[in-house]
Amino acid sequence: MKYVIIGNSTAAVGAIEGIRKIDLDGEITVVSKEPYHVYSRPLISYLLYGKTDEERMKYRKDNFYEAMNCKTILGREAMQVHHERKEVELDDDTVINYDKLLIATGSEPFIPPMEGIESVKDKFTFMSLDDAKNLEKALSPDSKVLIIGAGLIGLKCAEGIRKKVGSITVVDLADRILSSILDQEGAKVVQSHIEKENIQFVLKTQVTKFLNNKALLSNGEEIDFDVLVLAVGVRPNVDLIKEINGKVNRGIVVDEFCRTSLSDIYAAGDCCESYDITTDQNRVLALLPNAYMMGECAGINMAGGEKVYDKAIPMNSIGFFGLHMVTAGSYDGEVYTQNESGQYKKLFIKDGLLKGYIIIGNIEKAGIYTSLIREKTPLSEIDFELICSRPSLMAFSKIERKKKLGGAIYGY
Amino acid sequence: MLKEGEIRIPSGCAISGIFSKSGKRISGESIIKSIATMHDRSNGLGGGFAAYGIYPEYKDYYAFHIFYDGNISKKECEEFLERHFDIINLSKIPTRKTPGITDVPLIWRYFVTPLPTKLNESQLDEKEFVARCVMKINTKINGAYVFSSGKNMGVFKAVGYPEDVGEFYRLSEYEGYSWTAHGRYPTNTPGWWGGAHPFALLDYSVVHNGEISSYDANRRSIEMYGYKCTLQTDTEVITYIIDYLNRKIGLNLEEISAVVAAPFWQVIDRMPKEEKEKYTYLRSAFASLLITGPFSILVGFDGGMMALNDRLKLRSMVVGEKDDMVYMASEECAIRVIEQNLDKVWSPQGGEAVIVTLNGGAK
Amino acid sequence: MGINYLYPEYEVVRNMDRCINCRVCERQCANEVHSFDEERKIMCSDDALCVNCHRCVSLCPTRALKIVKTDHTFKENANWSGRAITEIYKQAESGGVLLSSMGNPNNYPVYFDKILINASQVTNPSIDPLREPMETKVFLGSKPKKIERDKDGKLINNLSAGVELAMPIMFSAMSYGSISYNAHESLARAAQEAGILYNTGEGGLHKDFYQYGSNTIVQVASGRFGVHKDYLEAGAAIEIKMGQGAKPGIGGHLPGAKIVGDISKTRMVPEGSDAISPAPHHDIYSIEDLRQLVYSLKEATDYKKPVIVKIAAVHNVAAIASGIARSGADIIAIDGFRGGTGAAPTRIRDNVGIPIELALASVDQRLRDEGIRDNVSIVIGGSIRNSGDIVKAIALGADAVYIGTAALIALGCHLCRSCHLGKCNWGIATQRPELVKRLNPNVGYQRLVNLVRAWNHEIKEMMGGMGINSIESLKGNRLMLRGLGLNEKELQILGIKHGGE
Amino acid sequence: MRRVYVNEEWCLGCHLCEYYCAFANSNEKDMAKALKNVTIHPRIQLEEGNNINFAVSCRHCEEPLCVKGCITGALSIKDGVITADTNKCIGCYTCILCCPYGAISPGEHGVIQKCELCTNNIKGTPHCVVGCPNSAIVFEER
Repeated sequence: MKYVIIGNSTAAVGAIEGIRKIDLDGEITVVSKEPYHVYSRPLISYLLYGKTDEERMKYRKDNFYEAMNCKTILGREAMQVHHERKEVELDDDTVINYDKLLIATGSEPFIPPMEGIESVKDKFTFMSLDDAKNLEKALSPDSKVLIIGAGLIGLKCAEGIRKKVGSITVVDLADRILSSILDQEGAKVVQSHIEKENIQFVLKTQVTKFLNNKALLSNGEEIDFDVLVLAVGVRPNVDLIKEINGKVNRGIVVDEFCRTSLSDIYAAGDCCESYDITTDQNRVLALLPNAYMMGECAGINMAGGEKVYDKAIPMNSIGFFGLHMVTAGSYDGEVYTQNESGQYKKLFIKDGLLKGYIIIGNIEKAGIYTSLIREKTPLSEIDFELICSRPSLMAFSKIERKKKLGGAIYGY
Repeated sequence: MLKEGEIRIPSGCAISGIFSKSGKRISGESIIKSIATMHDRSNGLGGGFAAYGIYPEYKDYYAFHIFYDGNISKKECEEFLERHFDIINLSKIPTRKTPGITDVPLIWRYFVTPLPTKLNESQLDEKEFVARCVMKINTKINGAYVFSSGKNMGVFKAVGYPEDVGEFYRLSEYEGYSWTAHGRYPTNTPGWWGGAHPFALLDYSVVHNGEISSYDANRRSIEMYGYKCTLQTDTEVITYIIDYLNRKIGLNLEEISAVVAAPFWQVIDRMPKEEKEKYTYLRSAFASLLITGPFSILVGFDGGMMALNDRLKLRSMVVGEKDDMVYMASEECAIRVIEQNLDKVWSPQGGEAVIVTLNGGAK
Repeated sequence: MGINYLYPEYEVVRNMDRCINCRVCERQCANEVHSFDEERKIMCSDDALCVNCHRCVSLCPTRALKIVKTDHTFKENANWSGRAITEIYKQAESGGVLLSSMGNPNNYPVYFDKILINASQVTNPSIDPLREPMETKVFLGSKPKKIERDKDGKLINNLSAGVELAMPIMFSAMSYGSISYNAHESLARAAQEAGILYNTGEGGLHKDFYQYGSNTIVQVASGRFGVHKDYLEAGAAIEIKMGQGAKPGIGGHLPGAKIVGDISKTRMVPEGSDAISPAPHHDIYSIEDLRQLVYSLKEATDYKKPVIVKIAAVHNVAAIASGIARSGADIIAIDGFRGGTGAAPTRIRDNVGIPIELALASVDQRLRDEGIRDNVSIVIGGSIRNSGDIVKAIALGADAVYIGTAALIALGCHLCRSCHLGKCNWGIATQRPELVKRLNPNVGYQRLVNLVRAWNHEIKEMMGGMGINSIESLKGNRLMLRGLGLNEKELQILGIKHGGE
Repeated sequence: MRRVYVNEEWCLGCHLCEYYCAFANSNEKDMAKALKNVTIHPRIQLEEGNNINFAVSCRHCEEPLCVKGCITGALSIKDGVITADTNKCIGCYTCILCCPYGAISPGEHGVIQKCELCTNNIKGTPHCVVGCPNSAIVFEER
């Protein structure tokens, strides 16, 4: 059996490990346009911050490919899939054939059309190791940095470079920071915390025009900057599938076995859509845990095993300057709020189920909430009052506790 | 120093037995020769013999062999005998002056039968009546000691080496179909004739080599059934146990051996169902008569002989056969010295009773 | 509140260098001795509340705690001991009867400690229990007086119903109520595992424990709590409790507060009402009445269960035993004055009854003298502390022993003698769920099994030393014993010689 | 594989497991020295209330969501034991977000900590089990 995996990040690793659970001998070939040993993308901000280094950023050990008996073709981009011939054509015109193919191409930064953007000299996106390296080179202690986008990427970038630059201004069109994961109130808590680090936010505002080192804003202000970081959003890399008429919406469409609409072609990770069980909708969930589990699911199924991945939910754990927050699910339904000093918590309850939550501050045992969402545990079966006040196994029935603690081995 | 009966004295010993299954009567010479071979197993402080079939002319009478310290006790005892028995014959037991035998008491023999009136009055069966009379003499009449009380059998014992005792009692002049002999090695005693072996009650005689650990448990149990252990010896208590189980309870010798040298529970548990039930019953019902600690005994009885070892076989015991003759002894040499060419010789296992009887059963 | 005349008997000593404020002492003390001073960030103790049960000492992970007897003293003398004075203060304060738990603590002679065991040398070999079978299995019950044979001459089993024990040890009566569910479960499971019996005591048998019936003695006491047909049939033997060594002549009283939930159900007593065991059985005012009860119980159980009659060791115990041995009972249990209790009036506990050693010796001899020793087995209890005591008891004439206090100690009891307070920190003598929980029967039963197995090993060693390889040859084998420092009368009653004789 | 299991039926809520855990992971030889004047951060934690107590530590799942979700690769399975490489961990707490038992907690140096069955300290065998006074915590194969 010949497996070809396009992409070399989390979903690819998940797939390799998934394949090897079933098939120890089949030939695995990994193709990636990045020349690096697999590394963790989210760590690039920590790299700049100095909390990690390139060595420790490696997502798997140096001997990973060897141990997994994997062939790698790094620094080469897959240009086209010849579905009918079961071939992949690379940018050097070499052709490799496959029995099973995985598309794990991830996503790439989305840069909206902006007037005068070409006049900006030092402009960067913040997605890959190369992005981080390039950005770092452009920074100096006096740098005035402008970040477009107050989402996860923009703010992690801000945290990562804060100590290396003079000033940081973050501009976002939305009315709050981290609008994809936080509600209004929560965002305020986090924003004021970040502002203590001397980072300026300009919200509900967009850049109307760039003039070299000056940005003109929709509120009429002007901002001078030395370095521009564009962190508006990401877009799944779907072209390989789209070109051969595989089914694609915003991301590649896959079923619960991570199969695309094309035979023997699987897809996993940020390039795909997943079925979000909290909203009952297909959506792109560009999250690392999600990428791994999809990859692993795809790998197992490619190797002839049977694995279903049907518990995708949006979830994030992130911290800025020492303030941690965890969020999961969708923010729809009745709200239970706990807002004490140093602790902000909201639970979203609908149809007798926990649908989502936001916790800022003390995030201990939050996984118990996550599992309530993932397992769709009816809240009527547990001590609702207790679970609202704090995540604990105590809230479950004695029998359920016994199952959980008496030897149950968790799967997904 | 306390004498036998006032204190318990452990002792080591030699034993030997000869039995003719055809009932052929043989003289005492062979048994003396046999026991003499094991001279080193005794220390001169006791020897004795039991012989069966030696009084054919008086076979229907109880033959009482009695030691007296002196004439006063003799008189008292004879008065007692006359009150309870019809004395058919009485005489001194013939002896020969022997250098090894000293401090000779008066030794008398009586052939008796219970007075019918006394027997009726007592409402006891005859043997029980006789046994009780013997106990009474031995416990109540100072200086008198009945050391043999069976029919057509006799015990001959003294302080000295057994071969000297045989010579002293002129045993070559007696003829019997069954002989047992004993040489004693007590660890301390001034030596008392009554303490020598065999120990006998009615037809039962026991010679024993060993020192049982269960002594006091057995003694206190058997004394509950009307026995009085006056000598504090193993032999005495074993004799009473055998008498009790056989004569009073009605167990046969094989069943008795299952009581006194009972198989271990782990052995019983592996037996076939019926056997297991029997052995379990016997062990449970007569638990306090289990004898533990080393012993090898020869039990003489009317028409037969039984050899039995403790269940761990902590004392030696060999059995040999030649034609109709059966030999049992502490050591094989004691058999070989009187019969070179044995048909068969073996060492019975611990707790395995070897029982021989006259052809055609006991008389 | 007037003057407090009493100074705490014990002091809690805390090594502040080792205390890490983990507060386990505070959490584990039901007497609330320990507390945490939030202000000073240190643990404190109130000595006056301490009963010296060692729960905190045992659990303290850094061994920062110990309990010492106070050296504070009264101006006492040989007559007016500190205890005598204290008791007067207590009674002057309360006007009540003093209550205590566990056995007689006073300095009366312990005869077991004045008796020594024999061993073989030279003339008789000792037996190595590691190499040779060494039998400690015991059958309890009456022995037949004669044998019977069928028409083929085969022996008929005419033994009356009895019980078989893998070793001569049983757990003595401790009721569910006086001790906890978990303590009972531990005893029941240990009895099953070790092949011996435990005893329900007078509190009935919890439905959960019917499964251990073949290792259970069901007790019928004067209160008749929890007695019904299924109960009688559930056990391997039935015990009529006439008396208890710790409180001869006294009944029992389990306060209504303890008659809750399962205890109420098991005892068949309404929740909250006191369970009072009368001093006598009100249907037994004489020996012939006892005989009637023995046979009533046998009739009720189709003569399939041996009946035990348990009495306290009192002055005329031998005569009483003789009567019982002729009453149809199969086993006599005699409880000496050191036997334990969950609660007894202090004066009774400390002044009534006789030592079990003397009672046993006189009963065994009396029954032998009367030729009725085989009618019954004798089981004794009342402070059997180790296997040496057992060997001595059997050599004096017992068939088996009951252990109660020793079993509780194995379960963790530290003999703080505060059972009557119901706050046992070891989960034994309490019904408070959070305390009961502290005795994990999985651990408890194993500890009991360990104890009796260890003792059984030791019994075998001692038997082997004597050259005895079966326990029945030890029973009543008083020549294996010698007394030390006993007077003629004591030796005579015990039926043993003095050392050196 | 042998795992640590807690039986709430026997858990007394005495918290000793937490102290024994903290002691074991201090790698000190004397508990008083290790824990005197220290606020402990045990990897096993008691849940208590209403007379119900039980301690929770890592279940060492066969399909561990924490390992699958770990963004750095710091969490991995070594011979069945889920192990955290604290050198790699950057303290994002995604594992805490994922763990359905609440068995992973923020540690002392901005990274996570979790029970590794004492395979990584000088005790070598789960010390909470050793310290449990009522055998409510056991280390066994199920």
